[in-house]
Amino acid sequence: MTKIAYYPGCSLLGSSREYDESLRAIAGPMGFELLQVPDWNCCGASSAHSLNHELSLALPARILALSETLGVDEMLVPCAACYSRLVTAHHDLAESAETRDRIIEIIGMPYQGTVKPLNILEFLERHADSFKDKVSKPFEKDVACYYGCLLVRPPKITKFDRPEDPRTMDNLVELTGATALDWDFKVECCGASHSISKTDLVGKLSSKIVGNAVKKGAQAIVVACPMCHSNLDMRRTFINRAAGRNYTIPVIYITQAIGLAMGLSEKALGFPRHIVKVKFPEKAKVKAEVKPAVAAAAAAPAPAAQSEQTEEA
Amino acid sequence: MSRIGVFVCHCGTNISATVDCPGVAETLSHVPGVVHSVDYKYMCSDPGQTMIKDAIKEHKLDGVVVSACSPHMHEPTFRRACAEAGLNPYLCEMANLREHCSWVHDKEEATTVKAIDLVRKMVEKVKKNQPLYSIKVPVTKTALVLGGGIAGIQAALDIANAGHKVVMVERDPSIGGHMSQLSETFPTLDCSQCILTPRMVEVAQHPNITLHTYSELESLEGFIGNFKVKIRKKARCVDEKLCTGCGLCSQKCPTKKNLSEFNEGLGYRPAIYSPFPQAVPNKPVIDKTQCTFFLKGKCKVCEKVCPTKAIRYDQEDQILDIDIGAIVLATGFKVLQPDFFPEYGYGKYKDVIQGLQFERLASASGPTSGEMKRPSDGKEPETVVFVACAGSRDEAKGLPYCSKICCMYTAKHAMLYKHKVHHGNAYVFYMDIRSGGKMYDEFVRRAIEEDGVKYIRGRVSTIYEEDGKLIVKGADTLLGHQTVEIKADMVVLASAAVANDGAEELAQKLHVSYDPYHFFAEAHPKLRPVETNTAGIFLAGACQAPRDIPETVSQASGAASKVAALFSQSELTREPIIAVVNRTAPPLHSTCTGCALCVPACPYQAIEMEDIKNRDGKVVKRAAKINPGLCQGCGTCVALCRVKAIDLQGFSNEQIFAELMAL
Amino acid sequence: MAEFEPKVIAFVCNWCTYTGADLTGTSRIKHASNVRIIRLPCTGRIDFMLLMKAFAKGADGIIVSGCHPNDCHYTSGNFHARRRWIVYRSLLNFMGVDIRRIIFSWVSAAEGAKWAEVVNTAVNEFRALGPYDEYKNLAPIRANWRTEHAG
Amino acid sequence: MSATTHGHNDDTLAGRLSRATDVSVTRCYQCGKCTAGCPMAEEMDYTPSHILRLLQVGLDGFEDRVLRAYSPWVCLTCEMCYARCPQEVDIPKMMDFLRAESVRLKKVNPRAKDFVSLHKTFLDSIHYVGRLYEVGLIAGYKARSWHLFQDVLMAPKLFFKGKLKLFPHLIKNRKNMSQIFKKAGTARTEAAK
Ligand SMILES: Cc1cc2nc3c(=O)[nH]c(=O)nc-3n(C[C@H](O)[C@H](O)[C@H](O)COP(=O)(O)OP(=O)(O)OC[C@H]3O[C@@H](n4cnc5c(N)ncnc54)[C@H](O)[C@@H]3O)c2cc1C
Ligand SMILES: Cc1cc2nc3c(=O)[nH]c(=O)nc-3n(C[C@H](O)[C@H](O)[C@H](O)COP(=O)(O)OP(=O)(O)OC[C@H]3O[C@@H](n4cnc5c(N)ncnc54)[C@H](O)[C@@H]3O)c2cc1C
Ligand code: SF4
Ligand code: SF4
Ligand code: SF4
Ligand code: SF4
Ligand code: SF4
Ligand code: SF4
Ligand code: SF4
Ligand code: SF4
Repeated sequence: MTKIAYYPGCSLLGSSREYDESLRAIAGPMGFELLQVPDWNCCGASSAHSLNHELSLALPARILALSETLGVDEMLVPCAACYSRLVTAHHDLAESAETRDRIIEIIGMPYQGTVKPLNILEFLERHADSFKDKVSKPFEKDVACYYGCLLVRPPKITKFDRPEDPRTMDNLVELTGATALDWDFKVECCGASHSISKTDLVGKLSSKIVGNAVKKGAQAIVVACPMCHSNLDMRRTFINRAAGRNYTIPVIYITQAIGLAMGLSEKALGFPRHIVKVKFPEKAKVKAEVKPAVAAAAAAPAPAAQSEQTEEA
Repeated sequence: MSRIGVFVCHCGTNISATVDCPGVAETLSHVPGVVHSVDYKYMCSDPGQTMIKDAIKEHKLDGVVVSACSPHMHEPTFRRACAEAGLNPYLCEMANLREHCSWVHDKEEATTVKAIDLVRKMVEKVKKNQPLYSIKVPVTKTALVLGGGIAGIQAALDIANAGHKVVMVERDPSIGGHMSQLSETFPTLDCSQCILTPRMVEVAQHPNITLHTYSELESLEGFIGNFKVKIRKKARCVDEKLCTGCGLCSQKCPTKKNLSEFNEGLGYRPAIYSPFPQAVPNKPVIDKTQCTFFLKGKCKVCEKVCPTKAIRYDQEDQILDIDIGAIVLATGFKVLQPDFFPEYGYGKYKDVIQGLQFERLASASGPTSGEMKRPSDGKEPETVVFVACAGSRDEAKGLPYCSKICCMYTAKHAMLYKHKVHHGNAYVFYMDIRSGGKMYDEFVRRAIEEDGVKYIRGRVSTIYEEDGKLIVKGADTLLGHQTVEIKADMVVLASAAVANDGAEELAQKLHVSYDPYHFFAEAHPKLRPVETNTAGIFLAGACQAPRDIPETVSQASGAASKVAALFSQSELTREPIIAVVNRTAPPLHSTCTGCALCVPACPYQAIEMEDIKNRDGKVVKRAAKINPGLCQGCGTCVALCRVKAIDLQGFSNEQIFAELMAL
Repeated sequence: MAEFEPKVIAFVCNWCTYTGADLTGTSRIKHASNVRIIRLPCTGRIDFMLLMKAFAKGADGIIVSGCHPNDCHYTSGNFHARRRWIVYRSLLNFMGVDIRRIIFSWVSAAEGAKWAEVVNTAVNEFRALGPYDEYKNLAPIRANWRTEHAG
Repeated sequence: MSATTHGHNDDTLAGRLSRATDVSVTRCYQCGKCTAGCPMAEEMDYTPSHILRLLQVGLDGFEDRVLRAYSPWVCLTCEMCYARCPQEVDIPKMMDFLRAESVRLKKVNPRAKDFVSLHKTFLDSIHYVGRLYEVGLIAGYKARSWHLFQDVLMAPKLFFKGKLKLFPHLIKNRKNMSQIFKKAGTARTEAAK
């Protein structure tokens, strides 16, 4: 068993319990022991940085400091929003000694910066080998992988994948036997931080995302963040109201997709907790290719290492 | 013991008004080594010069100090006078009593004291001066032109017409460069091929020009006037002498589905091909990476059909050694493949294309014979969005500069589109319209006013496809910073002009500098724009920075005239103000310790390390050696060398110490 | 007692500052006459020894001036000079040389007035610093560099 | 991206922004790409590039327009603008600062009062519980804003799905929490009350 620190964050104990459940369900077979950060607190989410800059660093710093007592050097943070706060704090405290000293003073505990926060995709990508050969029931669906905003942005801090057209989750679902569709709203924002205060607005933003996925023939939307999930799943009424449609496409976590492929039960993966029933629609028929009049712009080469470009700059 | 002559000039009253000139002369006459010291009203006048010449002869002077105006004014005058009197001109120095003394100070004792100091220090310097001889280097009167775009073509023709030999080396199978791909050119909208083709043909037929296409520079040695280059002539697999360019081989070649580079991937070409019908030379090459014979060992159709038996599958690369006197670099630019713009969907959506692809679509010789058909389904696009600054002026993406040509070609594209599809809508997203140039802004205004192109000031954030339309999300910053969304049928990205592939390696081979974006660097941004830091290597066209055809052609002619000026003499004469590494008797050979720290410090790559061998040919020492052809005499190496093994002629340590000691 | 007049030596490059100083003259802009210009091809030519020699000969202050950063006639000589200056500075400082006595500036060929200003400012500052007697106590450096270091 | 030396160093809003966050408004060349990609642009009174423009010019009254703007409150911190900005202007960071400033200077847009309430309630939950207490959040938000919480209707469903806990997860070291809240940017949190 490999040990790794684990920061579930508030949502995974509450409104997104199935994410926590499915993650734990696959972590064991993958050979991981998740060490929950002792006495962890909320990362502050969007409220802390909205009103109080120091607080927005102090709250995540306390979590990072506590995780340092576990004797590991990586911490799995499944929630993309928490991840964003933690990785930002980790980054800012590493950049400036002045900030670090001030924050250590605020949190009143030692902080070294030795534990690196990992988002769920980074974690799964690194350890893909440990579930790849456990795929017993290939998840043969056409899916749209939805990354949302905070996993890839801002690229300078997350330094993860290509910010405009990320591929990590696509590669992961392909390992489960699914086909990752090429669609247009991979990194568009669903409005997560206004989930409570401006729900109708969220419905409008999210309806574009769901609509595009459906149009491209997806049988499911795969997500890697509880915020994305609650917006696309829990707020489906708002979405359907905004779109004037009745979308039934299920939204599942990447951990659930892997769990299914490993042959785990729907119950163990927390499917009953979803608001939109997890029932995969029929595969869309393959559209006949339109014959191009002139040789297509095939000259366009394979996508370049975009993340590198941005990092340099 | 030195025999120095001092000549103090009054410059009318310019000097004598504040400096006691006779006093200076008198004082100096007491300085040891000064055997003759006089003052005179106008030293530079004929009688003044004659005075100096006579004195040199009469007093057997071995050093002269003219105490007058700035050396920038009259140093050449007095050095020439000395030379005429038989004294080595570098034994003559000037003390600047006018600009640096009489004109900047009031009449008082201190001024005359200063004047005396200034003359004294020059006297001490001259005592240490050595006779120097101007450096003569022979010149091979053949120019190498690297790159056969419009820049190279213009430069080659100008040099050849001046009566000198030119060797042109072009990497591709044909010359012509980007200009041959263009449809019509701003600001006059004349057909690119029509004005270019005659020049290409002229290059091929010019008795003074040797053309090597499908060739590259392998290596370069030597210095101005005396370069030695190796050219790699890549195997075309076609005997150029036998081939008549009939084109049968290309027609019959069964491997036809290779994306055409010339058509920017919007059309196909066979494995044996000429890039375009007007290619020069119009002799095909076999693309070994595509030819069935090279890949699978069978086919040979082209060999069978060729009426002149010109096909040579076993042809090998040839290396040519050529002596060259000067080089014109004209390797052009490249259009950034905007694939690092995933938010614009290039490469994902077939109807998102870049500027050169649009040129091919608009060109009568292009894949659609000039009809406006979009790549995905061949339909005529009803709404086309042009995105300016796609990649340029984007610090986040590493290209903060303006590509300069795209504002103009975008206006041209929009205009050409409207000429072909009258009822269509053309939108241009732009940040600024940069149209400085003769008739340029008028051209843009024409696109807006006469052709109804709609300009929207704002940058596009993203492009995605929905229901067969490309949704272009942009902003209009003039309309209170609103977002705007346009449903387009085709999008043309004015993608950045970037340095050509291999520019960096080429620059290193040639020892020319390049800027952070890998464009070649000029010697001085304002006053030496066509020269590089390396003497004898000149720049033309878009390899220096993005530029359009008029600018490219003027720079090419400029470079050509520099070459012609260089070739107008059979020997180069250079000031001997250069650095030398000392050589001493064995076993030391030189005080140089061989640390090689000076090598990278020289801005002109004039220093190399040399093995010193004894009589048995055994290497006994490594020491620096300065190439007098390349050294420009800046003295950086002298200051840098810790053991003082290098000295600068004319400004040697000894000379400057002597000056200091006089103060 | 007459005011102390510092002895100032200026090392300037031939292309920018020397020409700039010519322009000072052509424009008849007056400045203090304490300065003696030594013409060099480029500030890149200036080395440590020259500065030490100048002090050894009793200079109370030194001006080093060349082309503006991107205008160097030799493209990068002045960069070398600047880089070296950073090293010298600490070295000189370490050896006890008063680095306030060396003034670095850029004067282009068009800046005749600036040259006058540079000279006047420098002379005033050096005058305020007083005669540079301390240097005479720095025996080790005054020893002949050539024989000591020319290996 | 550090602030330019000749830029806004004075006591203007732009100057304070640059000192506090290193975001220099002079870097923005007004291309509008941020606005074009902002999912909330249509909801905003001043779009991101418009705010930057107001700060750049900084004429009388412009700062007040920015401080009283609704935009910072609807910004989702989705980072789209920053990720795509060719000049790397960190707009989300600027929005954070503007929110805090408008609270400090008591210039919060009237339409944004709800957001302030929500953030306050949220932070209270962390302050006293250590974690997010969703039921408490709903109740508190309702109490503060006097708004009917739209999601209240959903609460029973969530409860039966096991997604809503009626009792908070209290962390142990709540004293440490209080300390953190006391120390971190004290003045500003006070002002927010
Ligand atoms: C879309 C577009 C539209 C344009 N429209 C106009 C217009 O309407 N009007 C206008 O004035 N300008 C226009 N331009 C600009 C114009 O194309 C350039 O000004 C011009 O092509 C520059 O010529 P060049 O010879 O310097 O470079 P290139 O045309 O790039 O030629 C360089 C040549 O050097 C060769 N080469 C490269 N590397 C090597 C090497 N290592 N060894 C040997 N050979 C090498 C290349 O194969 C090429 O043949 C346009 C440009 C673009 C991209
Ligand atoms: C305000 C301003 C600022 C500028 N700043 C810059 C800058 O920062 N950088 C830059 O690169 N450029 C700058 N420029 C542009 C620059 O001045 C010109 O590019 C440059 O001067 C052009 O040189 P020229 O020799 O072609 O013309 P001119 O400088 O105009 O010289 C023409 C000469 O010809 C003489 N002449 C005219 N008619 C006759 C005749 N019939 N017979 C004989 N002689 C004649 C004139 O007396 C004059 O001496 C600036 C221009 C202006 C107006
Ligand atoms: S030599 Fe110079 S100083 Fe003498 S008269 Fe001629 S111009 Fe004047
Ligand atoms: S068929 Fe032979 S002669 Fe004709 S173009 Fe081909 S190689 Fe040349
Ligand atoms: S041998 Fe190669 S080039 Fe010749 S016809 Fe066959 S495929 Fe074409
Ligand atoms: S020329 Fe125009 S389109 Fe091209 S980079 Fe410059 S401003 Fe942008
Ligand atoms: S000349 Fe001086 S710097 Fe150059 S290698 Fe010899 S010792 Fe080193
Ligand atoms: S004097 Fe200047 S150009 Fe000459 S070798 Fe030395 S560093 Fe190079
Ligand atoms: S994208 Fe950046 S540069 Fe462009 S307007 Fe927005 S902040 Fe300014
Ligand atoms: S971070 Fe805010 S301002 Fe930027 S794009 Fe997202 S919502 Fe708009």
